[in-house]
Amino acid sequence: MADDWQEAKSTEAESVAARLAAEALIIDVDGFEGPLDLLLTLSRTQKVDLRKISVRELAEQYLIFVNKASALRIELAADYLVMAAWLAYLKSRLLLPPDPTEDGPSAEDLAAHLAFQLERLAAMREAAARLMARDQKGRDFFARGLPEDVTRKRKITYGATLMDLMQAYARIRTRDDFRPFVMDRDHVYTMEQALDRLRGLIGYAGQWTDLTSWLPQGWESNPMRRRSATAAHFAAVLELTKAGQVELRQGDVFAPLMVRQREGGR
Amino acid sequence: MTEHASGDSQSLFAAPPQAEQERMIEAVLFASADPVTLSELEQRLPHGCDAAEALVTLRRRYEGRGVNLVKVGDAYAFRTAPDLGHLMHKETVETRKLSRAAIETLAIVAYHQPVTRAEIEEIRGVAVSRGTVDQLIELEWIRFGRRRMTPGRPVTFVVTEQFLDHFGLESARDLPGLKELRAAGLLDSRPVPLGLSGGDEEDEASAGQSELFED
Amino acid sequence: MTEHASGDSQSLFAAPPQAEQERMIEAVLFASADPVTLSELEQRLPHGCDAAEALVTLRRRYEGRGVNLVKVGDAYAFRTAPDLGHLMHKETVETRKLSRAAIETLAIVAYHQPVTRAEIEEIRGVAVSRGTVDQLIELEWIRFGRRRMTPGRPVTFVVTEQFLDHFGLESARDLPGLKELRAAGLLDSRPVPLGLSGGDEEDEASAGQSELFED
Repeated sequence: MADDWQEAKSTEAESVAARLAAEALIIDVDGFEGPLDLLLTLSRTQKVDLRKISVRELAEQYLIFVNKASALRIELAADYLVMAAWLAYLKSRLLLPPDPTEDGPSAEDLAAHLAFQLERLAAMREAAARLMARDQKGRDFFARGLPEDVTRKRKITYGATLMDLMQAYARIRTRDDFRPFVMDRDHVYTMEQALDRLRGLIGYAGQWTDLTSWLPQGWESNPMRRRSATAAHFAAVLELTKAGQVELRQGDVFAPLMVRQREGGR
Repeated sequence: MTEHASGDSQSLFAAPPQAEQERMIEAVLFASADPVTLSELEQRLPHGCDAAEALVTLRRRYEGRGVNLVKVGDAYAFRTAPDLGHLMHKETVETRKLSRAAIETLAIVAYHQPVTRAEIEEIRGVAVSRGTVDQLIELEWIRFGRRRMTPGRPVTFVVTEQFLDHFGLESARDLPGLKELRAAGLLDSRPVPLGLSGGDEEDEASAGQSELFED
Repeated sequence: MTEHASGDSQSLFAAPPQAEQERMIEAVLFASADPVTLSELEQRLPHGCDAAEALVTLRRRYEGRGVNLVKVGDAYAFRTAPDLGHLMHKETVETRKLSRAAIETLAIVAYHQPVTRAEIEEIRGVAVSRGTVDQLIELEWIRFGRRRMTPGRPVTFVVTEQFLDHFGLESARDLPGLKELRAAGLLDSRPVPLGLSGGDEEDEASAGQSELFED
C-alpha cells in the first residue's frame, strides 16, 4: 500500500515535471524548426547519450507535448501532427511483441533509425557551430585591401554568371506560362462588366424576371462562361439591390432568382 | 579569434615585442584599402608601440622582395616592386555584362543543345542577330555542332568546355531544370512585355536536350 | 624531339632563378584580393618557372608573419594572420546575419556534399525554403553539383572555393570534426526504413559524400 502510494506520488511528480517542461516548450513552439528539432530538444531531458535514448519515452514526451498544445488551442503545423501519429504507431508497436508474419522493418529498426536521425541532426548542429566559430574572412582575417591595378591596360571581356544564365532561361520559359493566363480571361465575366450591362437593362424589368434569362449572348452554353457570367450577374444584382434599384426574390433554395426593377428606384 | 587574448593582456602592461609590432603593422597595411599614416597606425596598435621604429625594420625586410613597403605622402602602403609591374596586366581586365540577347541565346543553346539558329529564334520569338552568335563564338562559349539531318541540313550550336569551365559546371546536364529554377525562386512571375511572344509552334520535335529538363 | 620546338624560342632565355620566381609570385598574389590558381600563376610567370616549388618556400617564409600565404582549393592567396583580426575592425565588413536554417543547410552541404535538397530535408526534418538556398548561392558559398544518377536525376549541391576561402579551409577535407563524424557513421546515408515519415523520396542509394573525401 505504502509502496503504491509512494509510486503514485513519484509518477505524479514526474508527470508534473513533464507537464511543466511541455508547457515551457509550448511557449517556445515558434522557435522549433520542425518536429525533428522538437524531438531533439525533448531528448535532451533524458540526459543520456543519444545512442542510448529511449525512443518509447521520447514518443511519450512528444505526444504529451502535442496534447498539451491542442489543450491550449495552439495550432501545430501539419508535420508535427504527422510525426505524432507516426510516434503513436511506433510506440504501440514497440509495446507489442513482434509479429513474425509482418513484412518490413521491425519497430526496433524504426526506433533505431529515429535515434540515428536525432544523433545526426545533433552532430550537424554541432558541426555548423564549429564551422561558424572558425576564423572568417572579413572578420578574423583579411584579404588585400588595395588590390593593385598598376598599368591600366584595358581589355574588355564579357562576363555572365550562372545566375544570369538561369534567369535568362527562366525569363524565356515563363513567357509561355503567361500566355494561357491571358487567354483564361476570355472565360471570365467581371462584376464590373455585369453591373454596367445591368444598369442599362433594369429599365426593361418591370416584371419579375429570371436572372439567368439576362445572361449575355455567347455566355449561356459554354459551362465555364456560363458559371462566370452567372456569378458576375448575381453579384451585380446584389449590388443594385443594395443601392435600392432592384428587388430580388427567390421562392426556395436553388429556385430561380427573380429580379424586378424597384418602384420609384432611381 | 582566441589567440589575441594574450596580446591584449600584454598591452595592459608592456608594449608587444618588436617582432610582434612588425607583424601587426604588416597585417594592417596589407588589409587597408588606403595608405595608412603613422598616427593612424599608432592608434590602431596596442598602447606603447613604436610604429616608426617597426616601420623602419619592416621596410628593410621587404627590400628587394616582390612587394615593397613604400611611403606615400606621409602614409605607408605595400606596393608591387616596380620592376614586376608587367606581371600585373591581368589584374586590369574589364568585365562587361553580356547583352540580354546574348545571354538568352546562350541559355537556349545550353539547355537545348544541339540547337539550330531557327530553333533559337523560335524559342526567343525574335530574330537572332549575327553579331550575337559571333560574339558567343568569339568568347568560345558556343561552337558549331553536327549538322541536323533535316532538309537544308542546318548547322547546330553546342556549348564548349570553356563554357562549362566559366560557369563552374561539370556538364551541361547539370544545369538546373525548370522545376528546380522555380523552386529556387528564379522563375519570377514578371510578365514580359507583349509582342515578344514567339507564337505557339513549339519546337518539341527537336530531339535536343530539353526533355531532360522538363518536369 | 619535335615537341621541344615550340618551347625553344622561350627557353632560349632560361627560367628566372628561384629567388626571382618567388618575388614574382609574391607580387602577383599580393596584388590580388582573390585566390590565384596554380595554373593561372604559371600562365603569368615567365616560361619555365616552377610555381609549385617556389610556393613552398614562399609559404615557409611567411609562416608566423602578420600576413600568411594560404592555400584555398587549388589556389593561393595572402591573408592576414587570424590572431590579428582585432586590429582590423576598420576593415570588417558587416556580413548579413545568416539564419539558423541557412547555417545548418550550409553545414549539411559542406559535410555531406554532394547532397540533394531531399537529403538536406531528411537530415533537418523540415523543408528547406527556397530563400535559404538562394541566399547561400548568392553568397557563392554553395553551387550546383553533378546530378545524382537516381530516379528523377535530382540536382546536388556542393560548396565552392569562395566558401573555402571565407572559412580559411584548404579543402573540404579540412572541415572541423569531419573524420570523427565519418567514423561515427553520421555522414553515411542510411536508407530510410519503410513507413518512416518525413523524407519524401529520391533519397535512396546516394553515392554519398564519401567519394569526395576518400582517397
